[in-house]
Amino acid sequence: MAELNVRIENKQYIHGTNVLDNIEFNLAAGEFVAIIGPSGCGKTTLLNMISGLEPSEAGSIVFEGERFYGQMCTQIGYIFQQPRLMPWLTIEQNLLLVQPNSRPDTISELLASVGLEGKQDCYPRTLSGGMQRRVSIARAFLINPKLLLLDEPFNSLDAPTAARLRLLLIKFCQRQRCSVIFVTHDLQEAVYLADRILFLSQPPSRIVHQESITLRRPRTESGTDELSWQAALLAKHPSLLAGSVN
Amino acid sequence: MAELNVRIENKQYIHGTNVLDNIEFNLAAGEFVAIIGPSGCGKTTLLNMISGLEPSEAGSIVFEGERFYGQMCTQIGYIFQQPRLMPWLTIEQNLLLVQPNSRPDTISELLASVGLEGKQDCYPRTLSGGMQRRVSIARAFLINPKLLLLDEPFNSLDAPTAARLRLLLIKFCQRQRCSVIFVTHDLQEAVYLADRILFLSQPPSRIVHQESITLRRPRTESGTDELSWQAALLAKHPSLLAGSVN
Amino acid sequence: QKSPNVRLGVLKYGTVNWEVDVIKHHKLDKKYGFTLDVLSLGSKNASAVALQSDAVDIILTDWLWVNRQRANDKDITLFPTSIATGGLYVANDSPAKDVRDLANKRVGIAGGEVDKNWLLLQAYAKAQYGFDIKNETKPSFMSPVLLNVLMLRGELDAGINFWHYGARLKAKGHRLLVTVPEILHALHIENDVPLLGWAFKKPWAEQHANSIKGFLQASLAAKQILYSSDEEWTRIRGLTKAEDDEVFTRLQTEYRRGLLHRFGLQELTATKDIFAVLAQHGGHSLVGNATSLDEHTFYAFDQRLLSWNPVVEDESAR
Amino acid sequence: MKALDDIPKHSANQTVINWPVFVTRLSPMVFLTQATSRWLLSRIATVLAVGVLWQVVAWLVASPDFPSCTAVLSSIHFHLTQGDMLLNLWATLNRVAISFVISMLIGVVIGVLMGSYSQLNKLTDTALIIALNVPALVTILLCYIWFGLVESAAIAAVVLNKIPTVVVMIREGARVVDRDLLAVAKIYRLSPSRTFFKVFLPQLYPFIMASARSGLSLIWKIVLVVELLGRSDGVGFALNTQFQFFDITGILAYTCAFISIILCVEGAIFRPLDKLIARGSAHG
Amino acid sequence: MKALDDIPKHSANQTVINWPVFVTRLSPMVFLTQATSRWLLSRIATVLAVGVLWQVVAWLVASPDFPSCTAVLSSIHFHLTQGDMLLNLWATLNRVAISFVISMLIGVVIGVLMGSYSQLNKLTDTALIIALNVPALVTILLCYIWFGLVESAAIAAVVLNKIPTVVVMIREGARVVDRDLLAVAKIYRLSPSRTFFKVFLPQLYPFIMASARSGLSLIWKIVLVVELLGRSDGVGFALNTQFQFFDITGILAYTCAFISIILCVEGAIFRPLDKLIARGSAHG
Ligand SMILES: Nc1ncnc2c1ncn2[C@@H]1O[C@H](COP(=O)(O)OP(=O)(O)OP(=O)(O)O)[C@@H](O)[C@H]1O
Ligand SMILES: Nc1ncnc2c1ncn2[C@@H]1O[C@H](COP(=O)(O)OP(=O)(O)OP(=O)(O)O)[C@@H](O)[C@H]1O
Ligand SMILES: [Mg+2]
Ligand SMILES: [Mg+2]
Repeated sequence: MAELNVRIENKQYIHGTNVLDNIEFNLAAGEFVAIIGPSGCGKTTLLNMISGLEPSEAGSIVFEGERFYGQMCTQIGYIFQQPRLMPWLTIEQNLLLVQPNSRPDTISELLASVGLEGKQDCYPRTLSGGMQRRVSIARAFLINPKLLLLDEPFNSLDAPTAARLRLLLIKFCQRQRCSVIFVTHDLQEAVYLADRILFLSQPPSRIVHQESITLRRPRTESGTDELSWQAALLAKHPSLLAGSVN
Repeated sequence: MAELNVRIENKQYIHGTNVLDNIEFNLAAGEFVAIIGPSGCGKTTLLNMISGLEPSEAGSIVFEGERFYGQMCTQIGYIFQQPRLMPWLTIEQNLLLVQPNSRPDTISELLASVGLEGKQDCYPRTLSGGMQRRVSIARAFLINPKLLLLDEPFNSLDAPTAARLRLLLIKFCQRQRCSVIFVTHDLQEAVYLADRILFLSQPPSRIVHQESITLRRPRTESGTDELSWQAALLAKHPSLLAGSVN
Repeated sequence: QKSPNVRLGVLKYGTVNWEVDVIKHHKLDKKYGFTLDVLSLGSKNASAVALQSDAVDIILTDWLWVNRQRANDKDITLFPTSIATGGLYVANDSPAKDVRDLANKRVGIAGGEVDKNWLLLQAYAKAQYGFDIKNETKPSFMSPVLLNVLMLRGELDAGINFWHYGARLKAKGHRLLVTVPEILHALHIENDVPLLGWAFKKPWAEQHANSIKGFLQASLAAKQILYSSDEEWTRIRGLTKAEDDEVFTRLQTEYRRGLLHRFGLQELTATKDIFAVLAQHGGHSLVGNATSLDEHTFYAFDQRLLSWNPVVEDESAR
Repeated sequence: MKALDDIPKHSANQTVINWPVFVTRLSPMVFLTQATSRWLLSRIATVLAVGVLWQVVAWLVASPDFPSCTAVLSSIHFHLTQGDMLLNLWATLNRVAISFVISMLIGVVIGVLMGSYSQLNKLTDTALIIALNVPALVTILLCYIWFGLVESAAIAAVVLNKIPTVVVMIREGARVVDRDLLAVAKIYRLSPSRTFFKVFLPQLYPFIMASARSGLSLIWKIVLVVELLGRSDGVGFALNTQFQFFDITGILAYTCAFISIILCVEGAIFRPLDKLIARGSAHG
Repeated sequence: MKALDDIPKHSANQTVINWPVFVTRLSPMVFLTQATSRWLLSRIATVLAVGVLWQVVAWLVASPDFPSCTAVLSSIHFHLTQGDMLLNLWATLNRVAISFVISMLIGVVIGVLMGSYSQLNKLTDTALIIALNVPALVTILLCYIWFGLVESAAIAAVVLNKIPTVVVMIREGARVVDRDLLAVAKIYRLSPSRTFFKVFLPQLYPFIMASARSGLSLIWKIVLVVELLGRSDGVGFALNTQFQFFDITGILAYTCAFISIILCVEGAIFRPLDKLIARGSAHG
């Protein structure tokens, strides 16, 4: 039951070299896939192509059996690498923008769950970097997406907050049964969250390794199982994180 | 020989609540201080006040015995939380902007050392998030600062790159003998790099704990000494990372 | 039965308002069987626009304009009402004796490059003295108001302006160095030549023969009143915006002097001669595609209409 | 404001009792927030300062071509009471308002389209430059000749003159709109109208404000010419009449009267808009 | 371009051999990069299309008030060869160029100051609005009266008219400048001039381009009025002569001639500038 089919023969920016090279993977319904790769390898580009923001000339993105061009036909939530809030709207208005008919208490509940109680009426510029990021996470959650794309979402958040949000993410995915593609630089985080990890190489990027994580849930963030699993993986493929083929 | 004296009685944004509350610390010449605190506690605000970008009405910032208002009298390097590159200048021009008389090979060496060989003539928008961040790191290094302020610099970088840049930072500080204030969310990173860690509380933020790290250098990033030191600290003050007083 | 309307476009500040006021005051329009609708306009160009866009039926303009429009296939015609007067003004204490003394002096011209008096002056200077006034003096073109101001301030050594501005110059102690009759004489034109007149579209005039006849009669009647009655002038003094008695008397005499009294064959010939002179000096920018005086430029009307009073002695025609 | 205060004079006695109540009700709400009253004071102070400076310079120059401030004020008073200044101001104001609204609307739409679609921009760029550079005189003349000497021709002439300048400005703004924020709108599938009004337009506000501000003044300048060439009322018509009689005092009187109206419009419309727009911006 | 091509006609024979060499040298460098030549073609196509459309409409309307394109062209030819169109165009172009440069320079400086210092802005805002709304007629008239009927008075009148609109536009731009990037300049202690030219000004480019584009057209419109009221050459002076005789063909001929010059200026100056500015922007 492959829900999302990604096949990209290659991707090249204008005046640029090849960024992606023969990337092909499936995503089952409700599956949580983490993507790890060196900085600048094309992770954001990949998410942009899946979401339809970047055109994919050679290849196809098929979601729920429908191929799409340019505009997604299903609700997708995308947490961009930058928060991308509208500076002229308050936090509440930023959330209402994507889901106009949400009730005020839904919004304040959601904000509370990301640790931003009472910040409804603040403008984005009066928030810290991490707070803005949390608003953008709340925004993606608000629309009840079928497909969730996350680009390093817990970056620039302190450890306890990040842990809390990871928990929130897991709960949300279970309730919503949405498929998730999660870009991160943190192997530990990936092991904790994902069903499968894709490792990308240096550009032109290919998938150098796929690893299904068979640890049963619920997992613990720095649990011994998880840590040893991670250690075993690194022992087997020592250069995996560096993005080179082993 | 306290080089930098920070004394902030309180800091309040217009229409905002108290952010900082009675923050006071010294920085010896060549000392490396890490600051850890929950998201939104005022770390960026603190750096902005030290650098003179935010006015400090109640309190004083004294650097090398000179009190300053508004404009630093010494070369300082500040790696902002966002890369803040000029979009209309190429990478090379962005670097030349802050140090007009630097030689081309200095620049290409520096870029190579942050893993951006041959990207001189790219415009910032054609770089990935992590690459832009690395340019902003290079920019701070280029001016040979006496005081280096870093706001989560290795965020959004993959593990191997981050490790390489941490090493670079250590080397740079040794060569340059500059004092460093380093904001991070990663205790492990702080233990690896810093001479001292300041823990901030939830706002209104105070310094809830100071810990000198007496491990001898050179340290190893996930060395056993470092990890056990970290574990011991967390065992002693379990709620330290959450920013609450223990 | 309701009398037909005649829509007249006039300049808000123009001298024609005096006549209109007289018509209205004495109900001359009613007397001659029409109703006069007056549309005030802001500039000379505006009245041209108004006629072209059928916003008014009659405007006051000069016959060269009409002739030129005729050359552009516009069937407009003109009933002449006033003659060319004025001339070249200089300050009373100006040392200039004739136009040659103006060499390298600043001469202001109000009507632009193709002002009739300016063109006539060029022809005159050349014919009389072989003097190329256009190239040997420093002519500059400006709006009439500005010209008066600069003349009075002494920033111009000589100037050509419209008659009611000229009247003010005279009142403020300026004299005529050359007059139009002198110029005409030098060019061997011995009759009055018309300057302005009522212009209207010929088809309209043909369809509204009674209206136009009534209008012309009313206009002449009003002129007759202004010509002979000083009391009437006292009544309209407010309209003239004369700043003092001197200017007021000047305006009164100049106005009377400028009225056209005859327009017969001789005058027509004189006009044709003038056209030749003007065409030669003004060139294309003056006459456009009109190479000769169109025979319908002047409205064919009953000549007896005009023979209504004696010609005043022109004081400037020494 | 003087000009407008004159109108209800006759009924003033009748409402004399209700007036203060109305004022006290209104003033704390609309007028006298502290910032606003401070601003109002500073504005009045500036106007007074300009007036005093003028008066002093006029005394020093003492030339009939440089009428003093008091002379102009008394001329305003004269024209208000004896002449038809009110009528003229009203006519001009009407024309300015109508053509302003029309040309801003059309101009913003075209500007946004040209700024967003570079293909369209390439096609219409030349036409835009041509439209931009046709002299006002020509447009006005042609409008009058083709449509007749009617009010709508006057409005059309002004609008045709103004639209290209709005387009140029808005286009430049639409070109630099943040694509990242538009990507957000696309991902979250905002309807086109929501995208336009909530994401696109707010980024254009500085450009729209600039073109509205300079546009208002430009429009009123064009209206002056339009009135000169084919209307029988309005400030332009009056100004020309004054000009013909070289009544500099009168010219300045009309100018001052109109500028004071514009100052009121500025204060009542643009300034609140400015504040609304500045919310959430770097200025706060 | 026709107008300018006429000048070196007499010496054409003399250089006839060097010409092609020069052209082949120059063309690959400046003119015939592929994008430029495509753009040039599209521009010429647009101009031709406008011309053809005009001609067709003129045939259909067949009114003396709507001269056909060919009539206007032959009028241009006539004025070029018999009249002093070249002289007039040159005079106007000179005035436009001088006053454009002066008013852009002064306007940008004042605009930047007002946009950056909100205190200064508060003080001068009222004065700006007053300056913005003084009718062109009044400024021109007063300049002529006070300075006399000289060239500098004409230039001063245009500049005084134009500066406020530039200021309004640049001010709006300076208000929305990214404070974060200015903070970078401050931290890295760039000299004020470097900060201004390398950090501040590039953010104003869209506003400067918009005000330059609309400014050029505005200036030439004001120059027309200035020439109308007190100069003895220039397009405005010629237009007025044409207008006096209602010579619509002549008016359109002058208009077209000037617009074609502006089109060349656009292509030769603004377009390359545009490209320069777009480097590194979201459009690339
Ligand atoms: N310009 C501002 N106006 C008002 N309040 C502000 C402003 N900037 C920051 N704040 C508030 O000050 C507090 C501290 O912000 P700051 O950016 O210093 O946090 P931080 O510690 O850097 O957080 P993070 O780790 O998320 O970057 C936050 O609560 C924020 O809402
Ligand atoms: N608009 C663009 N034009 C040209 N090249 C681009 C553009 N955007 C990205 N690139 C290039 O594509 C490559 C991949 O960029 P991408 O942003 O996808 O990296 P990433 O994997 O998300 O990196 P990071 O972890 O640093 O965010 C980089 O080498 C970058 O230089
Ligand atoms: Mg990325
Ligand atoms: Mg921060």
